[in-house]
Amino acid sequence: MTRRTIVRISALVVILLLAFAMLRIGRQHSILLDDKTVTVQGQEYKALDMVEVKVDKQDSVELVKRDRDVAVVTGQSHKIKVTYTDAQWNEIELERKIKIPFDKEMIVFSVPAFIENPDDDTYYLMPFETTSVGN
Amino acid sequence: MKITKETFIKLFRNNLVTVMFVIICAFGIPLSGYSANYLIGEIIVRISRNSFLILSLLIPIMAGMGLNFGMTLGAMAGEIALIFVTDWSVVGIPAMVLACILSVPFSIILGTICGRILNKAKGREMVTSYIIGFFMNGVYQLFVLYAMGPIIPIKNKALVLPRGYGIRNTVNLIGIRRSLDDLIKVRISGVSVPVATFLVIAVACVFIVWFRKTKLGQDMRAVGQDLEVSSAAGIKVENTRVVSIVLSTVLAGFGMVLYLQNMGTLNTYNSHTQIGMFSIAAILVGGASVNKASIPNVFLGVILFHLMFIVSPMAGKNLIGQAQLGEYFRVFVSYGVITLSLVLYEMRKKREANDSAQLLETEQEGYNND
Amino acid sequence: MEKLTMKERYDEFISRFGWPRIIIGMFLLFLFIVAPFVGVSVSTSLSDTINRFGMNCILVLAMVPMIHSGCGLNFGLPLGIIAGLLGATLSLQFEFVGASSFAMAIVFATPFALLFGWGYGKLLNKVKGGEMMIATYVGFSSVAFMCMMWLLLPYSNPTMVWGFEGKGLRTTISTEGYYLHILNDFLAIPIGDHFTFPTGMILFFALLAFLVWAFLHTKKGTAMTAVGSNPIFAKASGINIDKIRILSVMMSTWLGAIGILVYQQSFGFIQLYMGPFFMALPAVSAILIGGASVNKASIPNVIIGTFLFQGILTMTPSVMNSAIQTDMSEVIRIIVSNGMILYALTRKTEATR
Amino acid sequence: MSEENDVLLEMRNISKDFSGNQVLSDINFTVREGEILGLVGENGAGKSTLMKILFGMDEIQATGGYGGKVIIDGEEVNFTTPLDALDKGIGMVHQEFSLLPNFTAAENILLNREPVKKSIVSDLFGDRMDSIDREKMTELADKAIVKLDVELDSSMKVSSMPVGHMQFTEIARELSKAGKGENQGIRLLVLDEPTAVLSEQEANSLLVAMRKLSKRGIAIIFISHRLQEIIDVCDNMMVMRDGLIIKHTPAKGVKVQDIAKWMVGRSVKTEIEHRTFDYSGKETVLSIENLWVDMPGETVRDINLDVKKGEIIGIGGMAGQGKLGIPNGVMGLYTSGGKLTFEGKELLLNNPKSLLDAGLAFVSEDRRGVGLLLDETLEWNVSFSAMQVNNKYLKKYFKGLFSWRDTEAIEKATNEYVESLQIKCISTKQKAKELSGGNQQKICLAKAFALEPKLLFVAEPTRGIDIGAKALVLQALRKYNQEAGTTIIMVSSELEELRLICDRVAIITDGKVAGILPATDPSEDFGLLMVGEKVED
Repeated sequence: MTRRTIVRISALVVILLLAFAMLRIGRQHSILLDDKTVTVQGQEYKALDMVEVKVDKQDSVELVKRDRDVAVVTGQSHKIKVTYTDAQWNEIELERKIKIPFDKEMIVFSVPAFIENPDDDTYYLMPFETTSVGN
Repeated sequence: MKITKETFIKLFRNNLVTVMFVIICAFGIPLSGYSANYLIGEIIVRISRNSFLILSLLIPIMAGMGLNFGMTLGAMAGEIALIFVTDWSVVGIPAMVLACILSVPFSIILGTICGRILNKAKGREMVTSYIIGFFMNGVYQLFVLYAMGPIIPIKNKALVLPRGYGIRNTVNLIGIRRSLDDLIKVRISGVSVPVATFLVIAVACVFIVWFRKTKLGQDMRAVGQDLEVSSAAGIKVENTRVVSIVLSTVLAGFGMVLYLQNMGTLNTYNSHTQIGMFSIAAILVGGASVNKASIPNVFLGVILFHLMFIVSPMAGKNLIGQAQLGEYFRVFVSYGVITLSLVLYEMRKKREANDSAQLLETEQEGYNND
Repeated sequence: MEKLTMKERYDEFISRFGWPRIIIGMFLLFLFIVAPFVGVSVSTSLSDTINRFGMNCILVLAMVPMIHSGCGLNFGLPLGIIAGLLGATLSLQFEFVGASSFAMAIVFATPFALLFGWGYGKLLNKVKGGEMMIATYVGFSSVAFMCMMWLLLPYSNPTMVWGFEGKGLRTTISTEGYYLHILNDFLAIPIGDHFTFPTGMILFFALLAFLVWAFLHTKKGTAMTAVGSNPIFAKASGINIDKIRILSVMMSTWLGAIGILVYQQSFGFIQLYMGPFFMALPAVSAILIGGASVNKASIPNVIIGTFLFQGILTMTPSVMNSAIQTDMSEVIRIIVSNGMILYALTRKTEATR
Repeated sequence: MSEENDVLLEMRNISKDFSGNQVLSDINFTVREGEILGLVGENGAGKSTLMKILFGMDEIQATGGYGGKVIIDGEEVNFTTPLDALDKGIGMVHQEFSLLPNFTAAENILLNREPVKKSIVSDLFGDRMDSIDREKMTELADKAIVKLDVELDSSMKVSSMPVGHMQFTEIARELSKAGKGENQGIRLLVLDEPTAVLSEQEANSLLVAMRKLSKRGIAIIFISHRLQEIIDVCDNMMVMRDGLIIKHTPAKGVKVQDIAKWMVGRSVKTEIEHRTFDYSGKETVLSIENLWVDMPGETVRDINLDVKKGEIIGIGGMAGQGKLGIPNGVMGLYTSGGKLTFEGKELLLNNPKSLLDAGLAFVSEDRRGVGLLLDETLEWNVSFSAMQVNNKYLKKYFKGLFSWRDTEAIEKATNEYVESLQIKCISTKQKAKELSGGNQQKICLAKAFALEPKLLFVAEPTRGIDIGAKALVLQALRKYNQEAGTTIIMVSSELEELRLICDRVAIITDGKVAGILPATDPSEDFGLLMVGEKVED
């Protein structure tokens, strides 16, 4: 194994890594922001009457009951900020980082589920099934 | 006195095409009635769009293989790469980088094939590479129109033809549209300059300048001058020629990616067909010939050729009230230019052959006098 | 002649035909065999094939003189076609109808063809060695130039010009009522209900083919062949190479002009503007498939080549479609025709031109 | 240079034959360090073959190797490529330049041996991506030039150099080549006619340079036709003839006349005997005045020559002196100028047709290139010229409106020639390229005879054909001359052949007529003319 072969192989590896990195950071995903009553792991989360969701630097979207909107983002990890008013009329602001799995082109972000347990994305990030389209 | 006249005539003769174009533009610009700002803006766009592609022609010329009509192969490689990238819904600069990386293997394969074939057709490289362009276009269609879908999976339905396989006639590159051009954008008196793109082009120029200084570059220049002498000196002639074509193809691949990011849409089955012709016409207009070309030729060429291209429809309209005429005119000129420069090149070769005879004749006169 | 062994015979056969030709022949044969099984009527396709053969063979014949004189493959065929188009449009302009319109088209086309051919030949003499590339671009630029002319020339026959403007020729003009099928229907023999033999067209080709063949047996024709075979030898034998080459180019151009007229009368339309643009490549590859090389060609090459090439073109779409429900004919056409040209260009044995 | 210098190269009983005919036999000689050995001999005397053996050219192996030993520094070597020879420090400068016009002297000297700076990418894409070290390159080139000690600007483009400098560049390139291991650099240099293309003073400065090289202990084998140079510069000299070393002597005190004697007078064995031609009352049929011909490698300058009716006149001379240019120029194959008068009428030059119509014909030395239609049948080859020039073998229709190729007549005529010239072929429909060299030559003759010329040029009729065929061809010419009374101008490098069948022989040197002698004159006189000496009488 000469120096040359080493250099060549490593160069190849670097390029492949670069390509893969590009693939990851350049990949486009669409997050479906969902304000519907959902049942996750046997537990039901009621939809909110009115909620404001902001993804990264994009301008925030307002969702009413059974409303759905889409945020198109590139890359995997994103900041989501949800603003809503609870029963006691005090405004609550939740902000979390979410990580979209690489292979998912579309993913559903359920606001109600998120509000209940914002620190476990297995609740509020769910794969997008065509059946749930159109309410 | 006589000498200066001679040299002047030679100069004129050797730059006939360029001079012609300056004249055409000189007439065309006022006729078109475009504002200087508009024209400058357009030209800047054209330079950023085309010059990289044209740069890819320099290396084969250096290696004495003439105008590489086979650069279309590179264009195809670039397009295939972009199709994949779009299918994977990658966007922005990353998409472009990825496309470039992806295009390389295709370019290398196609380039090697092309080079190998050209080695079998020494002395008529140009017409052969030109036919290779057509031939590979067939292979490309086979690949994109039939293999993509059944054999190579394409997820993105927006790309695939309604019938369920094969790529649509136009692919929307909205994801990467102008992503490089707009990366660093400077507006100078209402003219926006895509600095980033120009930087990339500059890098390409630097590469070519540096490449000329390498051993390989030297070998290519040697091979370009005389196959016999070079191989006698132990230079791997055939290999060198293949490498030159491969390099040109790879560059053309990158060039195509750059070109299409500016265009924003890919005409799957047409984008590459014209590219070769326009690029070659441009470099010839810039004062290059079949056996010598330089970086200035490239840029002068882009400017003059595309000036003509922009103004002629409008000029035609204002001249005879038919824009269509201008359209045809520029097509005619593009082909005419190539024809003319090929003819001039062949004739120059002949002239040089005759010089020695004249020498002898004068010498003989010498004998007769004494 | 001493006896050849089986092996030698075989080798000789291969070398005479060349692999590509054999493969293509086999492929066509295969298509004809499978045709019935996939529900394609053989008689119809045969009829089509013969028809297309008749339409194209003169354009292919137009390759022969220039190949013989060593000017290489006539990529400049569009020049001849343009002469033909001028003839056609003029004949229509002057409202000749029926047979006379065809005859007049030829009459009008001839002077243009000869003139263009002469100039073209002169040019090619200036660029010996680089003929093919330059021929290609001469063809292209002339087509582009004529595009402008079609717009500007003062044609007035309403069947030809754009309705609304009243000037500038249409992109396609119907030969309906002028010389549509003038040759096809002449002595046409209907065999069965799907097969008609276009006697007139084939006879016309036969006539021209005979003339070319005859010419090649005259003193001048012999000289032409020699020029192609070894120009220096010819020069040493006192042949004026340039003259002969010009003559050959003029012949090729004229044949091209006639060829397109025959094509139109069968096809039914005059295609102007970019129409003639890519007409050279099919003709070139046809003659190469027929067994010609860059500097050798014969009438049989023309006939075999045109038949094989057009056969493939007619059969592949129909058979492919019914067999695998996809039409790959276009792609196959591109690959076969250009592949054939590449093969010819890269063969060691050929003269370097 | 002194005797105690030790022996660098020894060649012992070298012999070589090409498929039967012996071209070299028992060659023995030695070259000492710093010795300049002159090597002279007519074309085909065996010089070049000997050198090819020394350099292990592959055509030697291809034709069954050689006999004897090549010994360097006392040990036998057997080179298979010139590179092996180079490793032992043996280099050669060939007669024709191999230089790249658009490269500078330095670039040419170090072609494909350029010094390079390591570059990062070279690990990735291989050594060829190293960038060239221009300074080093110039330095190395200059070093070689200094060794040669001549005025040569290493930064000058070859295309703008005088010929002399090109020659220096060639030599400098050899000198710059470094042998392997202990023997650094070139130790033995073979110069093949280096002065042939040089002007007087250029040649002199080269000779000076050669002496300087020998002082540095570099041995030189100097092949030249300029005998005075040999005498001036060489320590010893060797004369070769018919593949033998006729003479090996110290060059000091040798006279040019002697060398000429040794060189020429090769033995030719055929049963043709010389004839005596009666010139009395024979008028001049063709007179050539101030003819110049631009034939590459065979340039003709200011030729004046009168040819008598019915004679066979020979044109001889060393290769590259211009003898071949004469027929090629006259017959219009190469650009030429001057005055040509045939049977009292002046003829157009550069117009083969007019010359052929006038009744001249030419059998070219370049059989395959000019003489034949290789891809056509023998019938075509024989009949074509006659058909085109004097309308033979044609059927006329409609009062000669159409002239049709008469295949029967052609076949008949061809068969006749096949008979009379004893051409070996399967059938007259055979392609010309399938015939052997000798038979191809006969076809060329048949072609010319079919023209029924009044005057016939024949160039190198026996080149590259075996002895038997040679005799037949020569006899055919003599016979044709006697029967048809055709004047024949025969150009050949084989002096003895000319002396045998010609009546007079003109010797061409440096593109001019050096002299015309009766064929019966002793070979030495011709030899002197060939090497550009005046015959004193």
